[in-house]
Amino acid sequence: MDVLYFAWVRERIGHPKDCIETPPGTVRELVEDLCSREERYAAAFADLSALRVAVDQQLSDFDAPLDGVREVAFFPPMTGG
Amino acid sequence: MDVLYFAWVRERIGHPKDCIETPPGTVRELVEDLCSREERYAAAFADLSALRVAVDQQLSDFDAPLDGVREVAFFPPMTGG
Amino acid sequence: MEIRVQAEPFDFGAEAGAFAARQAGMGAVVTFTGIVRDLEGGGLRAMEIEHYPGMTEKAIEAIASEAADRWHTGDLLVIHRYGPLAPGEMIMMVATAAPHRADAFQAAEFLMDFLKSRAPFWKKEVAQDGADWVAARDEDEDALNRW
Amino acid sequence: MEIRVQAEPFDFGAEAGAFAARQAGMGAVVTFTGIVRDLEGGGLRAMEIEHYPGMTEKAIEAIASEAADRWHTGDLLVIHRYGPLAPGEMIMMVATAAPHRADAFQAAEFLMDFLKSRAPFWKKEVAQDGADWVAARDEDEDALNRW
Repeated sequence: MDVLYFAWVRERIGHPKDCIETPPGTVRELVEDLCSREERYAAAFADLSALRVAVDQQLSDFDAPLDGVREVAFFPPMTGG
Repeated sequence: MDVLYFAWVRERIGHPKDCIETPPGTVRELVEDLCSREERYAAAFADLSALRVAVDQQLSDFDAPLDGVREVAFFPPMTGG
Repeated sequence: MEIRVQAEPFDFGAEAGAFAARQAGMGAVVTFTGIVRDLEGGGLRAMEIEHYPGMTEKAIEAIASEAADRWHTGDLLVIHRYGPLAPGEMIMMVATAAPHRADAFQAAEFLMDFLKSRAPFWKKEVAQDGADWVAARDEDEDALNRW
Repeated sequence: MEIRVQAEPFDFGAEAGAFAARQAGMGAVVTFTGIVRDLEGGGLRAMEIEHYPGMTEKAIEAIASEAADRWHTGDLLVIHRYGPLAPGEMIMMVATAAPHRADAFQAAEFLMDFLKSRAPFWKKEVAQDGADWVAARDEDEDALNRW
């Protein structure tokens, strides 16, 4: 499964993408796994209320299951237009 | 004083403009004077709620005084835009 | 603020592009253009627009000034044609600029609502089988109450 | 419905003019364009727009489809740029056509409100003394609640 980062999430983590061999059950568990890896992940995910998540390119939430999912993305609130 | 007519008011009266030498006190009295002239004025002014009036090129009402006024115009509700 | 009342056609794209290009410091530009629609089932020969020379410009200026007072806008542009127009021709346009989009949208909608019912224009539809003055719609009058 | 997500500049006037010219049977066309504003006091070197390739097009398509469902509209156009932009450059535009003006305005405002907060774009302001991600504004999130 691909995990993508955008905007300041990408900058704090230091790269745009990770590949996860065996995803956990939910987005929240994925975040916990990433945070336990390195301090910069913990810094990026410190305040989940400041983050948005997309699952297979659809806006989703942190309780979404990851079964069969190919791509998860984390980013700050969008500022288009 | 010039009295102008637009759209179907002009068409019913048959000309775009009258000149009044000695205007009466109010717009409503002007309408009464005109209606007493000829049937086509009475036809044009039959339903005042379907008409609008401008006094010196400002939207006004039928009770407006005509003292010092140079131009009165009668027309149906506007359909610009 | 620029107001033009004219019989001649105008080039909507060129006007909109030039307006947007000269809005230094503005983040948002909204335009509206009104187009002559054919009748249901076709057959419209012309839309004739009568106006009240002298009052028209003043009325539009008053409407545009009120829009500029009510919202935080930059420049405003109004072009309105009169005379006979063919189906598909552009009748009029407004353009508004503002630092933020809400002001640009609100000013444009306000301009349109008041141009529709408070600027001295009258539309007549000329078809094969006769001509009819377009009646003012209650909903256009109602639209003024929201401001 | 036409959606373009591109790095290249677009010609707002030409796009708006061509869009309006091809709206047979529509009486109203509304456009919005967003322009890069300089910082208060100047000094903006660039506005960098990051996006999420793949998701961006899908998200805009979903927003435009909902607009087309909700209002009685004709064609819809959305162009949104990404990459570095200079002050005064146009970031994006929408255009909506409808038989009546209320639908054209509502659809355009709906598109803008959702593009602002639900399409995966992120803006970064690069100035002489550093770069900052533009924070989402509460009022932009609140704007969604009116629909």
